[in-house]
Amino acid sequence: MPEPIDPSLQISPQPTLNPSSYTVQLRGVTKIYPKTKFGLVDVNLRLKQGSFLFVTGPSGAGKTTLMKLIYGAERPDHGEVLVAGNSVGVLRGNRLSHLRRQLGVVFQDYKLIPRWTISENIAFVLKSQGVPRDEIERRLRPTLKLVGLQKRAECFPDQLSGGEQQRASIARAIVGSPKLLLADEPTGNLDQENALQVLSILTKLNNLGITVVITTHDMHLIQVAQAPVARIYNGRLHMVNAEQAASERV
Amino acid sequence: MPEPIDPSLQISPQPTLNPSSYTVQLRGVTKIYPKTKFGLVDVNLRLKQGSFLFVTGPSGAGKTTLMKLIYGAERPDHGEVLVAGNSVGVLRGNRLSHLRRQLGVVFQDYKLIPRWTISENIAFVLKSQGVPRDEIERRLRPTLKLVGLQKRAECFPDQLSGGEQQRASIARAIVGSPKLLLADEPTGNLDQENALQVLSILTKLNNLGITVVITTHDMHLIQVAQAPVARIYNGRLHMVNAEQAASERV
Amino acid sequence: MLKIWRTKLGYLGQETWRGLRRGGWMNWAAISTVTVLLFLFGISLQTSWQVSGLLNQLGSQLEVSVYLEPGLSGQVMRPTVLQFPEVASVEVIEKDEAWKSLLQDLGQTDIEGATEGLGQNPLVDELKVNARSAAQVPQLAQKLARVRGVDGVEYLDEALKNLIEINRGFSRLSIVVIGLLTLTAIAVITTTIRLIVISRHQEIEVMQLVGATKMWIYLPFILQGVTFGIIGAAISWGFLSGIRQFIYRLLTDQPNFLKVVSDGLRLSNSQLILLPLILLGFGSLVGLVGSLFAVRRFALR
Amino acid sequence: MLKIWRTKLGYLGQETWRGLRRGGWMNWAAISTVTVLLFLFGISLQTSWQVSGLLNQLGSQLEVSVYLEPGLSGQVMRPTVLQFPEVASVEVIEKDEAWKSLLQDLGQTDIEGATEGLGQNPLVDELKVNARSAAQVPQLAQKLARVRGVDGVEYLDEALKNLIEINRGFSRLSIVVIGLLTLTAIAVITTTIRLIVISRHQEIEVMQLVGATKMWIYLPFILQGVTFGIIGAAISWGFLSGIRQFIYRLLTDQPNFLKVVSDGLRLSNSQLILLPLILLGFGSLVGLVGSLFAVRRFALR
Ligand SMILES: Nc1ncnc2c1ncn2[C@@H]1O[C@H](COP(=O)(O)OP(=O)(O)OP(=O)(O)O)[C@@H](O)[C@H]1O
Ligand SMILES: Nc1ncnc2c1ncn2[C@@H]1O[C@H](COP(=O)(O)OP(=O)(O)OP(=O)(O)O)[C@@H](O)[C@H]1O
Ligand SMILES: [Mg+2]
Ligand SMILES: [Mg+2]
Repeated sequence: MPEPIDPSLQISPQPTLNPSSYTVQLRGVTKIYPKTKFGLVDVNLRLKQGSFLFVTGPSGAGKTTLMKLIYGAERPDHGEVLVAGNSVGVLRGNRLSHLRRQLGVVFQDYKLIPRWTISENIAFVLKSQGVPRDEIERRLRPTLKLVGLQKRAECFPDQLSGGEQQRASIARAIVGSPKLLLADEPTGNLDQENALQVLSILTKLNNLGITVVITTHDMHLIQVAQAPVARIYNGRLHMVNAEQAASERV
Repeated sequence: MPEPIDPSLQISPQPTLNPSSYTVQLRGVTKIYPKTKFGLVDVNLRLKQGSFLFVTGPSGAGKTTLMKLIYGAERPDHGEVLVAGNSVGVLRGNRLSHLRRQLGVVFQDYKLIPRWTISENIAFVLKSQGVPRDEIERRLRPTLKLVGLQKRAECFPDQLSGGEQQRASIARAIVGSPKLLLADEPTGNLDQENALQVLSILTKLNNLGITVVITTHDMHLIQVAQAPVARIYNGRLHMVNAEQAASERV
Repeated sequence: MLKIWRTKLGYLGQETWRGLRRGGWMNWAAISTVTVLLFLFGISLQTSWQVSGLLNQLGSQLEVSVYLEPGLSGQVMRPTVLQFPEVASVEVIEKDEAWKSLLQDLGQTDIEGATEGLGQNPLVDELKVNARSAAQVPQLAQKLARVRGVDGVEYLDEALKNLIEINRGFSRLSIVVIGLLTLTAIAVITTTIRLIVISRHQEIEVMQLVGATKMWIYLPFILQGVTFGIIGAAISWGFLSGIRQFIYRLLTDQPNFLKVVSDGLRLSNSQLILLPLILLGFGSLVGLVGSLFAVRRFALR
Repeated sequence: MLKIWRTKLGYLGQETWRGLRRGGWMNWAAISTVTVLLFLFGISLQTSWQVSGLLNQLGSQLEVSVYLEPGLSGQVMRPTVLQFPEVASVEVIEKDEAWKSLLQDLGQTDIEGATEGLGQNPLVDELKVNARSAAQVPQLAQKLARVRGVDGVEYLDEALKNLIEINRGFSRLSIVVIGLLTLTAIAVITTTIRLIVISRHQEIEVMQLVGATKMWIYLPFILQGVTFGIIGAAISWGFLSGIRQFIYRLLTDQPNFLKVVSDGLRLSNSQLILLPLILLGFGSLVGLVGSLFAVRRFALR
């Protein structure tokens, strides 16, 4: 296991003194899906507030599973997942909902609601937090503009191209100003120009202190970003530095 | 508009003497979506049986629209789309169904049926053509193996990773031995190794005489394949040669 | 060719079965609504049968009293009256008998004395005539009144007419109600199948895109609709039989006053066979029409 | 804080309305089933009211015939009988009157001659006593029989007892039927709302993933269920009123034979007000319980 590259990022099995100083912390997490016997094995990961991490690895390695564990859509078989000091695996009901409101997630399959327009899809995140209507209006436009969808606000998801849907999903993830942003393959359906645009948005958010985790297959993106890279292979997490990752065939 | 690169491939506005010798032929096709006023404008394209074409262009350019026009999910506002000599825009009902059975399509959003297992999803294409059960069994295994999903046959789509779903969609497109294969962004969620694997499958099918059209944002793939490239920009189709495409930021 | 057909039929059966199996809750929505509606229909049909049965039963108990002219013998007139086709039976009440029982009712035992006091037996011979059916009583009475030797005719005119009126009104009402119920049943099954179709629109779209014909896609839905109808018919028939048995038992516990009613409520053997068949036919028809409506909009595009 | 609450309530109303508006066909499935079930419930309730009304009406027409001992005057006994609390009214039929009409019935005109022939008027004075309600008639008859000076008491014993029995049986049956219907109604609305929930499971999953609370997600569904109940109640009340009017009209066209029946079927004013309120309450309760059941499984996870 390589040494941690960034002071804000550590991978270690031993417990820490002040766990809540980390935004995300996985301690010996194992999650194996019963049906396929695949998943993650003994993953340890610590992300300080404001860190930026790429996660890469071949198809079916377990990247999405890692994301799901962090936003609480799957629960670990063993070990503990802490987000902002809360053990996600045991949170339920309203407390889980409240935690999720501090997260922004770009899902690999977008998960836009087909019967809602793009602006309704994005506004819903704010609505469910009880943000007043005028405040929602104020935040919606700039976010749509950021991802280049200002002209698609009133379209339904099936009236958008694949890449536009992906950008809508990114807009939804960032509109609530989350403390932690999880982006699962956010540029898979984007051309390079749009992909770099998205990367620069995420970098800007990171500079504002938001913790960002991105999974990607796009080596070019990793090369450009020069950020720390974790590689999942056969369910195990390894750290690689950015250059090494880019030169490998991940 | 650049000159045609390959003898099997031509872009020309003038009518031909023997239209049915082309697998796909678009003549002055315009398709503008009323809601967004985007789409395709005056597209001309001819593909001989056995040709191989990459289609590229920025997000929202109209690549998927081109595919939809060819497999008859959208009808052109003007012009004519001919597939194997049939005007797709006017086919309806059973005649359209019969034409579609000769096509294999990898949809950008996979379009797997959530309540069916992967093998049911793939076998359905054969079932709906009345292929006997034992013949279906015989064809299913090798196809799953080809895309590396032999162990996921009995899983439901939501039990697969994004890339695995994409490969399942590819398997469904090729299992019926189509005459024409349309693959819309078939490697967006695949790592480079899997992407190249898919490319080699499609190339092999092409060598068997199957006409293949692939849309992609992956420059690396285009570089490797050395096949003709069409670029859609602002709803118009332009031909570029492979090297030029790869060096551009498409 | 045969093999392909067998494969296709197999597919259809399998798909219908799979649709039912995976439908889960949806099936129960459909089946329960069809059951409710067939149950109502069955009750309505059965009640209409029972009411006409009851009316006939009551009607056959209604008799026409025929008073003969003084001096004429009931026994002599009896064959004449029996010749009318509407007549089921005739009972002769001779004036001496009638007089005796009248006097007895009045507490008088000295019959000869009383008769002498009045000069003679003031009564006449009477025929009690039963008609074959309630509806024929009024005409029969008119005919009998015109017979020579008949002095007067009496029957429960008003009551009978009203019963017949009510029966006619009920028949009309039940036709209206059954018509409305049929429409409702079709609407409900259409809605249910359409719900299922809509909830699978994704699947259907994909099927069309990979080249399945409309027939191939929609036939399982239609078969599913028919299956709903058949299951609904079976369940509602079960309910109906159960309730009928329950009412019979309730009535047979009652003293013989209700014998007439109880007999009137009993269904004939042919009705007992007809009821499930009608329910089955109606159920599958409703299922068929409902599911055809449900898929029509999609299938005809 | 107030602003947030207003926003939240606005959201709920908006979502419920949006759910109804976008639900399209699904709404009609739910509303039509609720309507059918409330309609049945209403018919059952109304019929039970009407049957008791009818029985009271019929019962109050049933009279007890009290035959006095020979020589006792009906007019003298009348006040004694009127003292019984069960008695509504008393009619005196004097023996001379009765004898006259009897002889007239027999076609005899020479009344003095006939009386002399029998030695004396063979009849006694009679009181026709009406009870306040049908159920009280049997006891009343027993009490009257024990009064001094009363020779005998007669009433339609059998018939009345049976009517009361039937009424009791009907009450029990209607409780069972209404219970079953309630369960069915809840099951149907649960199914419908669950269908809607299932058809939106994708949306719901996404909502949960972006941090919406269960309350936030499921309250619109519950409000939707209640709305279904209310709309169903309104429609079924309309149907019931219409059918009631139709039957009244049918009966008032009939000759006065059916006056009793028609009066019995009429609902009292308080019942006319109660009916829509009960339907509304029952409808929204069914909607509430049904939708709670429908979301429980999902919401409690
Ligand atoms: N719900 C599930 N049930 C069973 N197996 C699952 C489930 N979800 C994922 N898997 C399996 O777990 C493995 C890891 O899946 P995961 O989605 O984490 O992969 P990934 O790294 O995101 O891949 P990709 O790059 O293709 O999206 C895969 O082999 C997948 O088949
Ligand atoms: N059904 C529709 N109604 C209205 N507009 C549509 C519809 N489908 C697509 N569009 C618009 O047409 C344009 C072309 O869409 P298309 O899906 O063809 O793009 P694409 O080239 O496939 O993009 P991507 O690479 O992002 O998938 C987009 O701007 C999109 O918003
Ligand atoms: Mg993934
Ligand atoms: Mg596309």
